[in-house]
Amino acid sequence: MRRAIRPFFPLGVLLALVATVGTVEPSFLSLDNLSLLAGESSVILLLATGQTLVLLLGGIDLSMAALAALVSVWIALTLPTLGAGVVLGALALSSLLGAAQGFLHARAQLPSVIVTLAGLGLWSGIALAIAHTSVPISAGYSAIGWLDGNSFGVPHAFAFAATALGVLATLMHRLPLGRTVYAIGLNPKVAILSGIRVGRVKIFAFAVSGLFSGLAGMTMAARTYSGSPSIADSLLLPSITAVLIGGTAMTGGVGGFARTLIGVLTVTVLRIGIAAIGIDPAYEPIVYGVLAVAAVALNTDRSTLFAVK
Amino acid sequence: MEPQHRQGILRLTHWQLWGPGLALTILCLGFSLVEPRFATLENLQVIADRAAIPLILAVGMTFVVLQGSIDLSIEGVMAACSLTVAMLILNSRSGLNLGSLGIALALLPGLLIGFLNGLLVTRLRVPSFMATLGAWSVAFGLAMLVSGGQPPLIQEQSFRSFGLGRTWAVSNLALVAIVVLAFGYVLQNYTRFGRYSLAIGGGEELARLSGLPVDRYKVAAFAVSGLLAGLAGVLGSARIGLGHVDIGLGQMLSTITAVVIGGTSLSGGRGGILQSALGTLILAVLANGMIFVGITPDLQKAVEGAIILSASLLATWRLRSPLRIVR
Amino acid sequence: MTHPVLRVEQVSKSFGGIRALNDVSIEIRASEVVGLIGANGSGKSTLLKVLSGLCQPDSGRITLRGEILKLKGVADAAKAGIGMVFQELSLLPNLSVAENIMLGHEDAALRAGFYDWKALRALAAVQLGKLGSRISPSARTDSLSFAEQQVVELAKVLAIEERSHNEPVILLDEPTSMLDAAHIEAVLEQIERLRGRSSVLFVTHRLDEALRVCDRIYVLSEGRCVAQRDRANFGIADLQQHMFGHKLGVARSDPGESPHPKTKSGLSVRALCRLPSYRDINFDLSSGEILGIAGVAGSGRESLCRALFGIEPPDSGEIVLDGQTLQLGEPADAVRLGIGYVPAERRIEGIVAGLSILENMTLVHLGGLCRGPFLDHAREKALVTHWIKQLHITPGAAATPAQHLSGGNQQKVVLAKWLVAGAPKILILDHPLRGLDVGAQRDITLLIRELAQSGIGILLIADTYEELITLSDSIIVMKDGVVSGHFPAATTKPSELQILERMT
Amino acid sequence: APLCEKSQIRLVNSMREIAQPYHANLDKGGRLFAQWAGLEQRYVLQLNQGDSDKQVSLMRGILSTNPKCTIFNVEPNSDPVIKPMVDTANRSGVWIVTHWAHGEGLHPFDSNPQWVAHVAVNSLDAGVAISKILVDAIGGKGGIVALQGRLDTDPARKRFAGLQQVLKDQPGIQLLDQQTANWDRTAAFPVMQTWLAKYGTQIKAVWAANDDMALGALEALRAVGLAGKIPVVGVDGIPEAIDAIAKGEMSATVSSDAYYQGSIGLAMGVCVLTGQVPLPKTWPKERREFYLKLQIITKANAGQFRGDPQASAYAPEWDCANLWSRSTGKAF
Ligand SMILES: Nc1ncnc2c1ncn2[C@@H]1O[C@H](COP(=O)(O)OP(=O)(O)OP(=O)(O)O)[C@@H](O)[C@H]1O
Ligand SMILES: Nc1ncnc2c1ncn2[C@@H]1O[C@H](COP(=O)(O)OP(=O)(O)OP(=O)(O)O)[C@@H](O)[C@H]1O
Ligand SMILES: O[C@@H]1[C@H](O)[C@H](O)CO[C@H]1O
Ligand SMILES: [Mg+2]
Ligand SMILES: [Mg+2]
Repeated sequence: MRRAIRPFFPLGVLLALVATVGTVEPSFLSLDNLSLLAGESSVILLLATGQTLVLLLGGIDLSMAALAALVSVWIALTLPTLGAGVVLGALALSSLLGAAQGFLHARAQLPSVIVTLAGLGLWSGIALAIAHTSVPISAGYSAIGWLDGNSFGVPHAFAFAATALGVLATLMHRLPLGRTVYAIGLNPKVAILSGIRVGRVKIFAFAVSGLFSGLAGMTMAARTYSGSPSIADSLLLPSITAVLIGGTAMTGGVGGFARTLIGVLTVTVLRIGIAAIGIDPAYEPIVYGVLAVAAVALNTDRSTLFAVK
Repeated sequence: MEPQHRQGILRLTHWQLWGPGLALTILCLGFSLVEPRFATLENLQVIADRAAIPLILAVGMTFVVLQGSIDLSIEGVMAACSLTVAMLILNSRSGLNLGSLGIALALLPGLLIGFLNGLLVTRLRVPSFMATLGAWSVAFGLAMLVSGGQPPLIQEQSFRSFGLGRTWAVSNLALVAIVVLAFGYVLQNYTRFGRYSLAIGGGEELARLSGLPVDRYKVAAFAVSGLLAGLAGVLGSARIGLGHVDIGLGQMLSTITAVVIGGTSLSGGRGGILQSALGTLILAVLANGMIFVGITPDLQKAVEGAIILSASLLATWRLRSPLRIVR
Repeated sequence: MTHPVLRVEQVSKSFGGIRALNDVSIEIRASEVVGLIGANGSGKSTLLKVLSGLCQPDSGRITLRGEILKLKGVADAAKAGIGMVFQELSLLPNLSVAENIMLGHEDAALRAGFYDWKALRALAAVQLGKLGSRISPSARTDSLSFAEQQVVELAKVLAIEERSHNEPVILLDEPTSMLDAAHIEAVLEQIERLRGRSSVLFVTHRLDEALRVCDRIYVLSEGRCVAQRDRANFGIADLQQHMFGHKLGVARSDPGESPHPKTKSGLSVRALCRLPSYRDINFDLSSGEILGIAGVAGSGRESLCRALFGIEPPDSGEIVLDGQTLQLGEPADAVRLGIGYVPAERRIEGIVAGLSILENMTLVHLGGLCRGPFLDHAREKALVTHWIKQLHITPGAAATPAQHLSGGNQQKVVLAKWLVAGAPKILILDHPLRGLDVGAQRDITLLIRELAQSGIGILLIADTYEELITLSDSIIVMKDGVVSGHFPAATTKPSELQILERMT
Repeated sequence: APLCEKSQIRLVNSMREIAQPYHANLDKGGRLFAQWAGLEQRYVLQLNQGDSDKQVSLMRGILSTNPKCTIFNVEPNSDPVIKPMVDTANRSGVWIVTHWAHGEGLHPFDSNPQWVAHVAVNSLDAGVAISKILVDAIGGKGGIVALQGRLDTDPARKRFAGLQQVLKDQPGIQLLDQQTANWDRTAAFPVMQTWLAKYGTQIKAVWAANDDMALGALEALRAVGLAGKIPVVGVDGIPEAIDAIAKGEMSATVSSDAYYQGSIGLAMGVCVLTGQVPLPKTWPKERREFYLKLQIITKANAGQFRGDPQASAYAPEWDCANLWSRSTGKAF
């Protein structure tokens, strides 16, 4: 019974939160505000989706935000001269860099934390070195501008991010790969002894998280009409928080993508909603911390995780 | 613990130290070759001084990580304790002047937050990553409230001169760090807390099967980490002379980096205090050395990333094998 | 007539829908060795877990020396003088042997709260001594061979003697299932020795052992205690009758003239060497043949098998399959080439506890279960259901989480993994019958034969000599890492004695 | 004719945080003005805690209620946030005044009707000003070291450019080394220590891109008994720096006057909304984007800058008649 309703906890928490904010500040529930909320969540959603895949494998990718920033800079620098093509180029690049991290993690058997910590330094370092400071997109903006639009009250960026998540989720469910990811996350040793090429799966996963970093960077560039070396720094922890609030475990093999969508929306409400109900902003960090922990406490399925780490 | 045993515990730690040790040596040699002034006694003192606070943080973090958990709250804790100490001893704001009692009291917030982290993880079973992240936000928020636009300036001169002073040519902070390190080493290798922490990291379920009071030791680890983060915050304030919300800026990531490049595994059960100490030194030497050899600031972040990679490659390359599990 | 030390009255325990224990009542008297037998999934481990405080019964009463026993955890049980050896290893791999043996009871080795490592090792050595083991107390536990670790498990529980002032109660859940003959002997001797000073509850699937050391035997079946016998009227057939509700035809113990085609196709190993485990290993395994490897723990046979599966690359030598020399970088390579491996350590190497029976069984062959690029969920289900029936796995729902299966049923799943969706060319079986009840052992034995007849070459590390001799067409014996004896299929089967001579 | 009932006007100050003096004073300035204008009930503070994305989100978050009478006074967490915030303003009808710097090719007068003005800080001048004072302090010769701010921010780059510009015609002065300490006091300390180990007595003066870092370096100097013996300069004019200047431990700092930055945008907005000044789109360019007069603080005038100011001190400058009293001319 408890098992049956478990998966809906995160959704419940989200709705409860929205309802609470809504009663204090009714205009918060207005359609355009909700659609705004969705729009604001799109970048975190992209980061969180890629992160979910890596966490399911039992790893972590701390470099995503930095890689997103690098991509935003790359796009801002090259879009005016080289044209729309560079966007695809940037996505290819970020997937490649992600895969490179995966390669080091899998083949050199370095912990994902180390590799991606180093990546964090490298990517933001390179972004800084090539851009110095934020770079406005002087021309060719239309190539990514469509992300900033809005149709039938649905922000394109959100529709785009949600679709990307949907596609990945479906593939993970239908392809054998999905199964192996969970197996690896739960018990890598057995996975290896079952003839799964764990190394390849890891490289693939990091390539995907790289791709999603790229998508996030592209979206940020579209939202801010510029690229900047530190543009995404502040989104790394919120994006991981979102995954955890969704109920995906850091220990690997437990969780999923739909949950992450809910987690992201929850985090977004926490980030913006708290301000909306007009409590003194000086208290915001405190409220945010308490609520975020409370949300995870409600959402983590204790029955599946014997050990909490 | 005696070396003579082929697979004795200390022996084991020894070869685990081999990798980061080598990395550190190469780094030092490299810098000295490019810039001889790097190898002066004066600079050694500076490096020790720079490593002091990170080392204290790393010792605390190590126990948590050995158990397979993580503590992201240290920056918040440092901020909270920094403001507390500045408000309790002679200062420009509160009118209080509790002297050394105030200093002792200033560690309590750290201990308390660590304790709460432990409870969140063991009682509510919130993943440590999330629990401590929340704690960071809360502690930091409280610190900012206290700071409220006019950070309290510390006027207690003895405290200031301790923070800035040296004893026998070693900075007082470095001396404190060394004491903490020794304390941590003994804890890890000669007490239940240390050994059980390793056990919990090696397999929490198994530890429970063997009837170990796992939760108690987990709470203890977070408490120790909180306490030491608090100490770090207090010492940092003694050094810069005020209660400062950004006293721990960037320490969380760099502490974790230090711990993992030392060879302590984030999934728990492998590594130790000495490894973390080496990791801390590697980062301190790196930051100091990059200035000495004149790497331009724009590139330092990238260089650091590259060095971290090569250091850990060097440290663990020989351990690779088909069934080796690395998360 | 001694009074009962431990009394279990109408204890029931359910997991979700499954009634693991149904109104079970047993008692253990002072200095008595009580056997507990039953089919896989009949509730033995559950009963022991209840008695060791690992899980709480839904109903019923447990009394220890007349006092009601409420166990909130393993620690309580330990305090009450109840010690247990679990069916799966419960050692901490990253600690020293000494620490594992004394875990939670280091007080005697503490000086003012600090470890006195010398004293700790001395205390541990005493326990190891009881089992005549020469394992170094300061060795890192995960550097030991699997069998060695099992010995440490036992030493750990024996330590309870020194601790509890009055007679301890010792619960042993299949302590012998993973040991070779020599170690089993040592364990049984310990049990005999313990009889004098403690009460023992002993779970085993080997009736001969039970009959030998037990004063009384309880039989569990589907969670109920269906029979109790004492020495006077032990009888294998009778016990099996109660275990399975019907008599078992004993597995045919004659050579079983499996008419395998002695083709040249198959596996040949040439001058294979990996120090310190083994060196200069040569043998051929033709398809359809069952090749048994005999050897004591530490003989190197397990490492050898792991080399053939790409886990521990050999230092030198050749592995040739169907005329093609193999480069095995990782197990995946071996699997692609048609080599399967059933490891000895189930919990760590065989099962993904968090996945369902279905997901575990199909893990190896996911590629073969696709329509187009996508998984064919329906086909998966069908295949798995077939094998669940074939191997009598209970509970039989394909979606059951593997962690809810009994030890034996998990073992069946591990075996099935390699058979679902097409069998391999070469199958390496490391103790395949380990932990299976007599019925299942018979089924699997037959299955292994069938597999061989269908042309699979099988490399077998067996639990017992009987098993080895019965099943194998040919046998090689390993000693200290070298092949010390070879009995080819052509010749008549060797006797246990002949093998023993070459092993030691 | 007024665009809004005065009582409907909402004043929003959007900034990073309020735990540190500079930002706290932005807020104080805003509140001083709100009080003075009788709108303290209508004053809203938005803190992004250093999260650029959040700064934009927070703005968009309150637009569901009367945007057209809302005025945003923005200390951008980083330049890139200005463009999206301005666009939001144009779309929603909110009025916005921005500070510090914005990305290139971006101007209020380029069909941005709601972007009232950009009050630019000439970080180059700031850098030049403190650099000159530093040069004089060491008589035009000797080695100096420079602490940069966050390298990806405009103030950091421009202030350092100011230093380089001054050093161009100071052959006697040698820039021994420059490092970043990310605006941060604790980060500045070990960097200064390292320099002392590397250059020892070669160091004759310390240049810092803000006061926080200057004070961090100062403590490192104190540790080796050099506090007050080596000139140190910074930017921002935070109270501690002013004290240090009074004590002679720092030589100078430059202030953009946080109180003024935190209030002037709100004042402009109110003047527009109450119809006391015409719509911004009718203003001459140099009133839409201008440089702020900087206050150079040295031992000579340090006294005037200590303690919190009264509203009365700023009232004349808030008057709709002389909103541009601190303009030093166009900033484009
Ligand atoms: N944690 C659990 N959750 C759900 N069902 C369980 C759990 N543990 C055991 N069971 C079920 O209880 C029944 C008894 O299991 P138990 O492990 O006691 O059998 P057993 O007699 O030890 O079998 P074996 O000889 O294979 O070890 C089995 O049907 C098993 O599936
Ligand atoms: N790392 C090691 N260092 C030193 N000796 C080792 C090491 N690993 C194994 N050995 C020794 O090599 C021999 C073979 O070890 P191995 O683990 O292969 O035995 P085994 O195959 O497990 O035996 P079995 O599985 O049949 O019980 C043993 O004597 C063992 O002690
Ligand atoms: O605090 C920082 C620095 O002090 C610098 O003045 C740039 O503006 C603020 O953001
Ligand atoms: Mg069992
Ligand atoms: Mg073995």
